[in-house]
Amino acid sequence: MPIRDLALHVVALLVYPGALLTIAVGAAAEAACAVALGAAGAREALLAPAGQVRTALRRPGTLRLTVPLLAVLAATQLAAPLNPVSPVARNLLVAAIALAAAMWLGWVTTWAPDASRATLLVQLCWLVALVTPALISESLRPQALGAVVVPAQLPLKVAAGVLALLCLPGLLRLVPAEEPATSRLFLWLPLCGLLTSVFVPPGSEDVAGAIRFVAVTLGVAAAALGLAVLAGRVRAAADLYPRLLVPAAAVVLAIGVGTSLLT
Amino acid sequence: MTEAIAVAGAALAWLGVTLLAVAEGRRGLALGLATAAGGLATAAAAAGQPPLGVTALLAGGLAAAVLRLRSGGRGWNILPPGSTPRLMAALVAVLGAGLVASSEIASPAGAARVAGLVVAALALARILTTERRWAALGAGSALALGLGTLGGATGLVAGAAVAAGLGAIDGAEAAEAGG
Amino acid sequence: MPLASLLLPPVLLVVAALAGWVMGRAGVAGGRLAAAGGAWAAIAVLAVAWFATGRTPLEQSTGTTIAGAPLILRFDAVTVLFWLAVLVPAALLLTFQRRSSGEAGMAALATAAALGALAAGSLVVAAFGLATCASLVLVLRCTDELGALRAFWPALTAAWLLLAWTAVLLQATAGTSAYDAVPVTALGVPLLVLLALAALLGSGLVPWRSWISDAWDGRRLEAGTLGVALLVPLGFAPLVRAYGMGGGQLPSALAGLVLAALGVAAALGAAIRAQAAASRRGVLAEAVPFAGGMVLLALGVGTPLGMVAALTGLAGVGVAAGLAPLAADRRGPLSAVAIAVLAGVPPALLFGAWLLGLQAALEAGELAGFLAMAAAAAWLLALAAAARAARLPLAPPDAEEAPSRAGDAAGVAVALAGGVGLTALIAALSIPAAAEVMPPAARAVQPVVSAAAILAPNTLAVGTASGGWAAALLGGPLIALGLAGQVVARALARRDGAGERPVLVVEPAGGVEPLFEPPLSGLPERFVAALRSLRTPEQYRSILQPAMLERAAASGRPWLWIAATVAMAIAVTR
Amino acid sequence: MITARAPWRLPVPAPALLGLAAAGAATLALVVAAPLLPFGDGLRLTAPGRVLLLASAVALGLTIVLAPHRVPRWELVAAGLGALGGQALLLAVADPLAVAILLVLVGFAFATRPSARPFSARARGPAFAAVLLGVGWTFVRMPGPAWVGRAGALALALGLVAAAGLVPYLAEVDPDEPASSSYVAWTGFFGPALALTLPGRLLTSMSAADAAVFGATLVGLGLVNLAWGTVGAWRTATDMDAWRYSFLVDWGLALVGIGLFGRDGFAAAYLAFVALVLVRLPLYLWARPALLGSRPARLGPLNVLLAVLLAGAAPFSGFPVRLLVLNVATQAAWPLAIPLVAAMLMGITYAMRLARTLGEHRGLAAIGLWVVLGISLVLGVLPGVLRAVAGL
Repeated sequence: MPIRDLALHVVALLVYPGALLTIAVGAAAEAACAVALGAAGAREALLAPAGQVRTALRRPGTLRLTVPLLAVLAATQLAAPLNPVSPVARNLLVAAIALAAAMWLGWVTTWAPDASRATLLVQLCWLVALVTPALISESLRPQALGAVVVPAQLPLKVAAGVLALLCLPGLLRLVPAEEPATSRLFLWLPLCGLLTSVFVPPGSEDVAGAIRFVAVTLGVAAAALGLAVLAGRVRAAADLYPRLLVPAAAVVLAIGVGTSLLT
Repeated sequence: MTEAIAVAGAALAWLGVTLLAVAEGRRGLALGLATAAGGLATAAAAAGQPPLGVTALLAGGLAAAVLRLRSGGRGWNILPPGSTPRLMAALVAVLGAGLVASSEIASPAGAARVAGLVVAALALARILTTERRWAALGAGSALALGLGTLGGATGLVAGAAVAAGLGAIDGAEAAEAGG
Repeated sequence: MPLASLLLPPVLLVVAALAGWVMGRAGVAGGRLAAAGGAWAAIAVLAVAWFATGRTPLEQSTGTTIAGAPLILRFDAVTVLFWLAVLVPAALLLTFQRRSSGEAGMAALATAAALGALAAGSLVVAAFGLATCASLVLVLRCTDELGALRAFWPALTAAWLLLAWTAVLLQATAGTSAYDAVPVTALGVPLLVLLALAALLGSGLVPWRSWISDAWDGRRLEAGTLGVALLVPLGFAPLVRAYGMGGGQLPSALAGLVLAALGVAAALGAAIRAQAAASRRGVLAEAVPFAGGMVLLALGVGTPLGMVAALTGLAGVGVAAGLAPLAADRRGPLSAVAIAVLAGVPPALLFGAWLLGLQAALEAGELAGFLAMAAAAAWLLALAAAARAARLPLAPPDAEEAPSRAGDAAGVAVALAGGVGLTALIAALSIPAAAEVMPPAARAVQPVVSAAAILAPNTLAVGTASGGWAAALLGGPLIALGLAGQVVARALARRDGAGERPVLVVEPAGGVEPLFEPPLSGLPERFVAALRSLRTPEQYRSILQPAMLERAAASGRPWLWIAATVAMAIAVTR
Repeated sequence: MITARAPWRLPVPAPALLGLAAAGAATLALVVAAPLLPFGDGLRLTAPGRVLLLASAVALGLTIVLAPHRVPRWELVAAGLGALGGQALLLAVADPLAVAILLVLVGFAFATRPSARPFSARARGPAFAAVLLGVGWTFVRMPGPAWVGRAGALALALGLVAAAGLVPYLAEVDPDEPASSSYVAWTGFFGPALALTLPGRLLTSMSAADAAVFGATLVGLGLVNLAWGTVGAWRTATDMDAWRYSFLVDWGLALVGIGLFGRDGFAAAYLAFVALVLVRLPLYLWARPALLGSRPARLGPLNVLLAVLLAGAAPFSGFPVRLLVLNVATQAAWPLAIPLVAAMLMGITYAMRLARTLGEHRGLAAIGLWVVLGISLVLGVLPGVLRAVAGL
């Protein structure tokens, strides 16, 4: 039934796990971010996301519109329980490419060569973290990857998960701490949710499972924020980031090659 | 008997073309051409070539020789200073031809062939080395006669016709500018 | 009807070309209209001829010869797909680019030649067609600077020569170069290497800057970019047919992997050049090489899914070849969207095709999977380059800018429509075409290329073993939301009285430095320069002087003639 | 044919021209009517020979009427008829020795054409070729040691090369010399006639070993001329020399085709010679004004199309020749195709240069250029018809 399928996909885009959840998680994360990084008071912190949304609405250019649309598209690919998009139609690469495109388009107006170089480096490491387990499992379905508990593949899964987590601050431009771009608000859920989908075993297909998914995703966001705070406090970490990610990515690749030879 | 006539004809042809090669006057050239034609005709006849062809060859050679008297250097002027290399070439040519056709030099046909080869080789040497139009034309006629002797009736007639035809071309250097 | 269907589209274009030429002579400015009309009519006729006549393949041996070789034409799903991949961009460019009547006529003729070449039923006819089309494109490009042709002519000449040589080698070993008649074992690895080399040169798919990018160097884009749209698919065609000649596979799996690696290298090279481009034209110039590299990756994988992905990607190459020139020389939201589409942003056709290609590689095993990862990295780089393009100047200072608002709108529309209709495209064209070159084995009942393995059952989604993509169900609403958002944005902007504030119109303040300097940049130029500077070593100059040798032969007394003759005589008589 | 500006030139006497024209026309008539005559056996035009003769006549007509000239057309008609008669004889005479002898006549007669170079120097090439052919023919038929036969076969091959003035028997070409007087006429007009008919007649009388030497020599010299012509046309300083070298390239391909003895090889040579006479020679004549500086060189669309033609690309006459040569070379020994492909590729290095010298023509000359282009297109697309006519 194409019409029914269409309706379900529209719901996925607009409501869950699409626009509504994306904005909700993004607003929460941005508020936390404002507190943790901006050292703002609770009131300003709570109003910060609203300000960003207001800006987005006041100056909606074609590209500004594209960023949330791509983010929402990426969100529909998450292994969120009760996701109306059929599990067989979800795809890690769709999410990854949509997110990468959203990041670049979101930062077009504030393009700076150094920041862009760092972003590119982080994105490449992030890609290694997401795709290497997929290579071994020969699957791009997030929920299938998340469900992998084969002992031989666990080292790779853990290493790739850690690398993906380390990449998040760079992808969200938390390190180095920048004036929050409007686009970032829309990236929190798909980025953190993708990590949850690929590296955390999926929960049950019910409301409890959905809540668990959102909770874990928020946890991942908190971890990313924590890493950003740490980088802000420890100068050495800030200096090493994101160059630190390159050897980590190399290690993940090496483990991937080893695993493929062994299995 | 025919062998002796053939060898004599070949010797006469060689003498004629040598004369042609060392002559810097129109008379010397014509004499050499006529002698070569006579020698070639003799050798060809001894080799049993058709009389018509032999006669044509002789006639063509003589006609070419007579026509060459129209223009060119004055007098005989045979063996002018600097002719030694041409004489040496004449000797080398006959030796070379003998080497190639050694197996059949004794036969009349072989002798005629040697004569043709020698005449052709020396005539070519003359064409390649001379700067004079009339000398080149005379050597060209000899070349045609020599090549003609290497074939049958067709070759003989063709050689004769071409030799006479070349004789008809004006050998005066003045025509260079005009033509 | 079959033969007519095979002949009518090129004939329409030839008629359009003649009309354009006559109009040009008469000083009437209707040639462009005629050429565009001819191209669109050819598309319509093709669609009707193929889909309304039962989609039955036709191999027509005309009984006549062309250039001394039997003229064999083939009209099957592969031909149709390739024709569409050529006709759609050609129609777009002929419609929206500025051309004189004469130029339009020649362009239509070149397009007809390309169709003829793609309908070739044998390698030798394909070589003739490629050479003919390249010749016509060269004439079209004669208005460019000769520098822009420096890479084009040698590459295309080498391509048709290698193709012709492959054909004669096939004739020597198998007695024919007809795709259908060549024995499966005839196409060995050496022949494949020649064929692949011809294909790569013909379609400009090399890791360094090729004639495709050079086509953007001229002051005008019209001739060069049309050439790209016509010749790149032409280069791919023999490679796709090679699968058919090999009974659905290449003579060696390793050869396939090498091809795939070359594809990744080409895509990576294009992305690297794009991120370092000095103008937006420089970025757009790399769109087709990048798309071509992705196609080659999928083609090299050699699985049915890979072939389907490659053939779908070829349609994407067509879209890129048509859209990129029309998106050049304009700023504004539409142009920005066009660049994003060309960089593979969902849900456009390029995105869907590349996604399918990466999935095919991933499903083909670990080695191909790592190639897929490299290709995905190149994709990310291309996205970065597209973002950087917003801040670049439109074109080099001496360029003749030719903005086309309607053109880029049409191009974007085609790309997005192709993306949303990806499933239909795959079902109607790619899968039948792949099945054509990957036939089932002798006694096999199941087809090698199965729609069930590529399209999700009862949905409008693509669904392979590794993952899916609901092109219509997610892409369609996404575009609708985007359009709705745009309308709202305009309304809000009007309410504020500010007019539309195009976010991407960032006037460049000087050049934007690249993310990184391309490694080995200028290597081919340096190599050519090194070759040019090769000289005979000093100590041998006295004995190796062809000119002196020639003077000795040609003038004065011919002692050299005699010496050469004597020397050769001694050589053969010893 | 076209004649270049020649300030040194005095008017050619009318009776001489009339005689030349009459002789040429009579010879032509004799050759054409030979089958009806009692001595018809001695004059036999082969099917390819007939086509080449017709092509030469067309080329002459085309160039006399449409090419840019600086001498009265009646003089060109006379010279053309004479040349056509000579070519007809060379094509028709069945006895190779008679051909060698006639070569002397044609060579010396041609040397009388107006020129700045001495008569004797211009007569050397044909005379040398005639001796090589005559001596070679004698040697291959002469009983004796094997080396004599091999030497004869070599001489015959060299004779063909010498007659056309190819490497190593290159002749001097004076840029200011009229084409109807220069050695280009031998390379582009008389040479093809000899090379097209003689090999067929010679091979019937050769032993296999001698034939192998004959073929190998032709292939070797073909490759040498191909390389010499390609590199020369690319690197030479003057456009005139570039044109001359481009003739060597066509000859190189033709010689390789003949030397490999395959049916396709002969067909390749046949097509190459027809194209040489009908396309390259006329184009050279059209280029003369620019080569002599009386007209500027330029690169318009038509010139680019002509560059494609001169590079041997499809859809023009060079393509089938290249395809056939590649085919026969691959069948004989595939590595032989490598230098051939390389040389064919390098054809583009000089094609544009040559095309530029064709400049821009108007009126009749422009029409002529289009006609030559059309002829080349027909030769390129439908060589099968031409092969069928020649029975190849």
